[in-house]
Amino acid sequence: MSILVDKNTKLIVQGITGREGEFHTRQMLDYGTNVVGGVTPGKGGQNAIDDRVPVFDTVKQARKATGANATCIFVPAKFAPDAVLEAADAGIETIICITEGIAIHEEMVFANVVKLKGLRLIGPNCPGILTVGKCKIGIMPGNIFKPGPVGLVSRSGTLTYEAVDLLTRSGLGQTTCVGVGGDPFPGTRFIDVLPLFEADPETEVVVMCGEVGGSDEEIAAEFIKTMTKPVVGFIAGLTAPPGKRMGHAGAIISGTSGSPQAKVEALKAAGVRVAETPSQIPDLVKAALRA
Amino acid sequence: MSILVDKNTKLIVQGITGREGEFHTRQMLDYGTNVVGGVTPGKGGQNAIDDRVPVFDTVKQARKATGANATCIFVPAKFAPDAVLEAADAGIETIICITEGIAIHEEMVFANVVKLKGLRLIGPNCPGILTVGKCKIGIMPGNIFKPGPVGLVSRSGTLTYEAVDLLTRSGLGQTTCVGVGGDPFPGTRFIDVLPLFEADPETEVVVMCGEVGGSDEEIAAEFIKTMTKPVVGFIAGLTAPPGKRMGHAGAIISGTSGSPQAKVEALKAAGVRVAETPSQIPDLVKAALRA
Amino acid sequence: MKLFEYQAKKLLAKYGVPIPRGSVATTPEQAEEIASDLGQAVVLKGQVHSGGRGKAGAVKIAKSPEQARQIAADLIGKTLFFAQAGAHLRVDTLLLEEALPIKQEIYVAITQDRASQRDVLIVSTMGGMDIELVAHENPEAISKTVIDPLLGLTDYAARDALFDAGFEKTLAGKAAGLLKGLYAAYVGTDATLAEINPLVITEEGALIAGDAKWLIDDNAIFRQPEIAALATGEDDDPIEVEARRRGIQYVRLEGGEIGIIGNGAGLVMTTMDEVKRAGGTPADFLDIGGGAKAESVRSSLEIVLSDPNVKGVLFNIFGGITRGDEVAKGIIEGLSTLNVKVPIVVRLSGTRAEEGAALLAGASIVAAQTMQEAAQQVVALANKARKS
Amino acid sequence: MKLFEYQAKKLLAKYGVPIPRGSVATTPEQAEEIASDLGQAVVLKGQVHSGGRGKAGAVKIAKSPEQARQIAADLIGKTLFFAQAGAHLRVDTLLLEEALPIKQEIYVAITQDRASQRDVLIVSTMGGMDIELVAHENPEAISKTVIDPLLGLTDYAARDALFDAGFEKTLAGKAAGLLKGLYAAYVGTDATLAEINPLVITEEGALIAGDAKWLIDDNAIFRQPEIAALATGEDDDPIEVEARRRGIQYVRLEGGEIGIIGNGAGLVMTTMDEVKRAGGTPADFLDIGGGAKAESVRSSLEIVLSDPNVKGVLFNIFGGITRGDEVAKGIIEGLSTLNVKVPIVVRLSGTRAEEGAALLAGASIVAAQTMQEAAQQVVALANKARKS
Repeated sequence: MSILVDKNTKLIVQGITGREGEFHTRQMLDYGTNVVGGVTPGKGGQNAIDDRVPVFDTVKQARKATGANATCIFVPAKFAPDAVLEAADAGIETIICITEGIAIHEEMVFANVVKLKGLRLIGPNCPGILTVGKCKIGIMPGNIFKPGPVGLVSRSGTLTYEAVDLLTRSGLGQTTCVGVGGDPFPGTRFIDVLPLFEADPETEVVVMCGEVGGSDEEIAAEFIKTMTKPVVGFIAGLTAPPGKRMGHAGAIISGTSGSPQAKVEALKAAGVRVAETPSQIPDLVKAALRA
Repeated sequence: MSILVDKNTKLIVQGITGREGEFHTRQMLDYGTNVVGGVTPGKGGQNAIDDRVPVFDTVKQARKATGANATCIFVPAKFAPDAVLEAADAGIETIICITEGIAIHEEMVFANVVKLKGLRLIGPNCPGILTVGKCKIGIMPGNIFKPGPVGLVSRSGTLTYEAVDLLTRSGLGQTTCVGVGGDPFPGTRFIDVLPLFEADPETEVVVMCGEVGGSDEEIAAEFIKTMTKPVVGFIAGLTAPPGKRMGHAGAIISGTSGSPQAKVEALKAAGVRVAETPSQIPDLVKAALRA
Repeated sequence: MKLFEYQAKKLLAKYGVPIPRGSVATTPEQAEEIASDLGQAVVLKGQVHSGGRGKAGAVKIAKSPEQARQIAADLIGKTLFFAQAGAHLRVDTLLLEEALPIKQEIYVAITQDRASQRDVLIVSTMGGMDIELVAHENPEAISKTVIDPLLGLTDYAARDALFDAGFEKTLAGKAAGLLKGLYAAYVGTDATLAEINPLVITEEGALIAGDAKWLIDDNAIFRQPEIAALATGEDDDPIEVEARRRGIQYVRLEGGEIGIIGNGAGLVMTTMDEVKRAGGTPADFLDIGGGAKAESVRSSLEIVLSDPNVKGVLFNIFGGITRGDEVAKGIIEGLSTLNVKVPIVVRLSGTRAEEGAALLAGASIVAAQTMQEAAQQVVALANKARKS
Repeated sequence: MKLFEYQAKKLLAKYGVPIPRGSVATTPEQAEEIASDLGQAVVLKGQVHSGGRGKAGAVKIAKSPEQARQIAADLIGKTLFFAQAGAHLRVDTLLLEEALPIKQEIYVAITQDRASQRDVLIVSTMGGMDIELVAHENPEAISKTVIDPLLGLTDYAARDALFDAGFEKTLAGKAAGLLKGLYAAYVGTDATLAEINPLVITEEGALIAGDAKWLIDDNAIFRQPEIAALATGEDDDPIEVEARRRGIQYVRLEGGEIGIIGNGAGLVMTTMDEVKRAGGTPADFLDIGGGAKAESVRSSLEIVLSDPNVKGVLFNIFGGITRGDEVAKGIIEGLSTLNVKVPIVVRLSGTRAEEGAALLAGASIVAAQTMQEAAQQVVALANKARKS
């Protein structure tokens, strides 16, 4: 078991013939991901990645030919909103958008459309998702993971790699790692992922890495109160000043909203073991597993 | 029993203080319709129709105060699309739009929004709906109806009154009469109403009055093949020339689409008793009831 | 409301869709000047509201300015028969354009699809032909893509249509941009049909609108002042123009003899059908609408009688909001102010029908009891009048 | 990107929202001339990126053109402390406007609501005050209406907001029109906040934007050339301006001493937090992004070192796509080309971290093993350097 993606996931890559798309598709194939096709308008009929992946002109054609149920989008920010809408219109169940820097008004439109259609969007501006040993979608470095009982969900990419690396070095493996992304309107939020980990028989403990901005951590805390599985948390940006965007479009304290202190308090009130620094995470996970 | 509206329908009237709205609200109250409120922006707090109906500024306020579950819209064509969207946003379950002459691009937008929200729109450009002796919403003349076993659905107003009058004079009463309206994109179509009559224990036979334009009659014919109850049909416009709009925006033969002959044939193939002239309708209904 | 080709093309150009170089002429001298300015072979196209203009002889090619003048002198003012419109139409205006080096002809259009209640983008690589014919003989050559009205025409939907139609891949990006311009024009003008046929792919790989057909939603004219100003009245039926001016819903029917006036579109159509069943031919469709007053009834009668083919008039009113006595008053007023030489039969039912019948009886007009009876009476009276 | 009040008001006017008569001045002479043209009492407002300008002394009233000149002479070039921004800002430009006959002050704004993932229209009749304060003390005085992104701001949604806020009924229709203009401006400029506070209702019942605050989505600047051209650089941190020019994600932090460079926003923030835990104060946030090359690492180091407060620099890289050897090369290049006088501590992990560490060792830079260790080292070295 695992959540969201596994060996049965049939992936297409939108923007497969671009530099990023090509590089990461190769990495995904090497990890064992079932990449069934790619989409680049005008290049339909060709093959990509050393003839390993057929390319289609449109997502609809790709879905029809391959039965794809997931897509990974590496299209530049200017064209990514159209790519997400195309995937949604073709009925692709899981849409993972890696692209960073999408205009927020466009993001709001496609996030709402995907929701209306009952599909799932992960990202944008996210590292993707990885189910250990089975399926890697996006740009996470596969070599730092190993199988085990920890589920991870995070708004940050490299911070998560840091946490995963620390866990693996401490002998703690993982089930699935979900990078929800750093934008203000992520398609999938903590509150959407936690119930999946709660229901997944292989996941025994959840690590949740939040950061300043918004109130997704506070909303998640309400759900955590109802969970049977322990949660270890970390919040980045305790020293972030108000009103300044910290790299991620979503990492900004606006007035009284989005402060890291409020998040830490909400998590603690929900019984979450909150790490003060990433290096504490493995010990807190071990403590949670013992409890 | 009856379909769509009855004694439990709590109606508000949008545009209640306008000339049309006021006139017809009075007629609806006289028929016994439970008119619980009206909406005219800026006139909230007043009362209309000789102090019988409270007026609100917005549909949301009206719904909150009265628990309304239906609305009848008498707002001029320029503002009617906003009125329909307002009702939909307030979650009014049954939206009856009488207004004629709405721009088709706007109509398409609100028809799709109402559908997305899972609500029901009747009209626009329709006479409304009347459940005999219980509830009249819209502009149908209540005095020509009498209770009985015939359910009616029609794209035309006066033609339906003609049919109802002929039925009543022949001793054949009615359950509910639905005027779906003459626009190209009616919110509710034959195919939406027929299953309701099929399921209604009081309705024993259905009269369906179609006309040239579109293919709603052909679509309905496919469903009629599966019905247990007999259907009597009539198609107006056998002499209508192609390419000319016959009053109703929806009554136009475009190329090979929407011809009356195709409709008559489709109905006959579905076992519908098709009247050649309205005066044949009562006899065909009687024959259907005997069979 | 229909636009002429040259009007539709001006709109397209405004929305960034390339059109051929050219201009309109209403005199042979103008035609010569335009041809001379274009400095190459030109196409002269009669501006009428019909397709199939080539077959009708309304499209010609001129190799020189002199030839353009000769062709224009021959075409302007000429009445030709257009099989597609089924009517004789007079050519008043010509559009002169550069002749394009055609590599391929494409069909593109946006219109409303009633079944899905959405706009639909239609693309076919079999352009330049009657699309109904293509739909009948090569349905697989036509790609239809539904447009979400809440999103508008997205880039991907435009690409879906083009790739499905088998459009030249290297030009698909450029064509998608053109389709977005077409859609913006369609929505921006409240159109019900926006068709480019053919969309020409030139030898150089340019995309240019060769011809355009454009219909505007009459219900939206109120918010399209620029479009409303384009209504020339040219080529339209003069009685329909006058009825529109009076706000009356009137459609003239070719070759009919019995004028029809009623309330409600369905009832008026049914009355037309009854006249036909009774052996007559309806001359028009006229709906006085709901709650009509005497004056508009009189005005409607005047409109119907202005058609010289009309040999009898049938009123069929089922009163709901409309009152029988108001209608009767309007008819009586009409009879006293208009020079009525044809028989009039009136059938009143519903609200205040009896009061109306009494008024008519006082004016020596007999009110028929049923629609059928009324239709039979008016046809019989018209036949009798014609024979006498 | 933040706009100044006068820039935001020009936008509003373009979208049909009424603004006061007025103009901007950068010299006392201009101020006198504008006041003279306005021919009445005028308000002079310093154009800075902060609220609470009245309390800071950046808003004055002049009864005469002479007085306007005197006030302008006093304000222009002056640096004032703005509590709301928590910063000293220099006034370079003044906006001079007619003083309005205020009957009531309203708050209206459109911004993005993260919880509902939609735009939200905020209206309060308690205008002219700090809205956060109103929200805290009189939450019921604030009406919030969610906007469907697929429909935009409809008339009814504007009315919902106004009637819920208890807005004057007779002016609600006019105000709804103004709100639609505000929304069109908000969407049309890719804004993340469009605020009018106060929206003034004058004695005569006119609605005029008294002040405006406007934030633009940085991710959308590429498609807003007119907005991009408004960026004056005035009032912005010069190092941030230079970083933006180089395409580097850099935020300067007031009063910090340890320069921070890392890859990935979350990791950089965490590194800042670690420095604080180690007893230091972070001087900046700098994210080199994914897959950075040596040159951009060097350029980033240059940016961080251009802050004279920086007493030490900490690199924290967890390599996924980013390669440790590339980062090491960039650092070594920086050390050899820049005149580096402060200690640098580097922590490399992940892809090619060992190769990077070898390069650094060759250049006599010690690579720390963990983030914590690195933070402690850089703080200790910076303290030592300061004391020596």
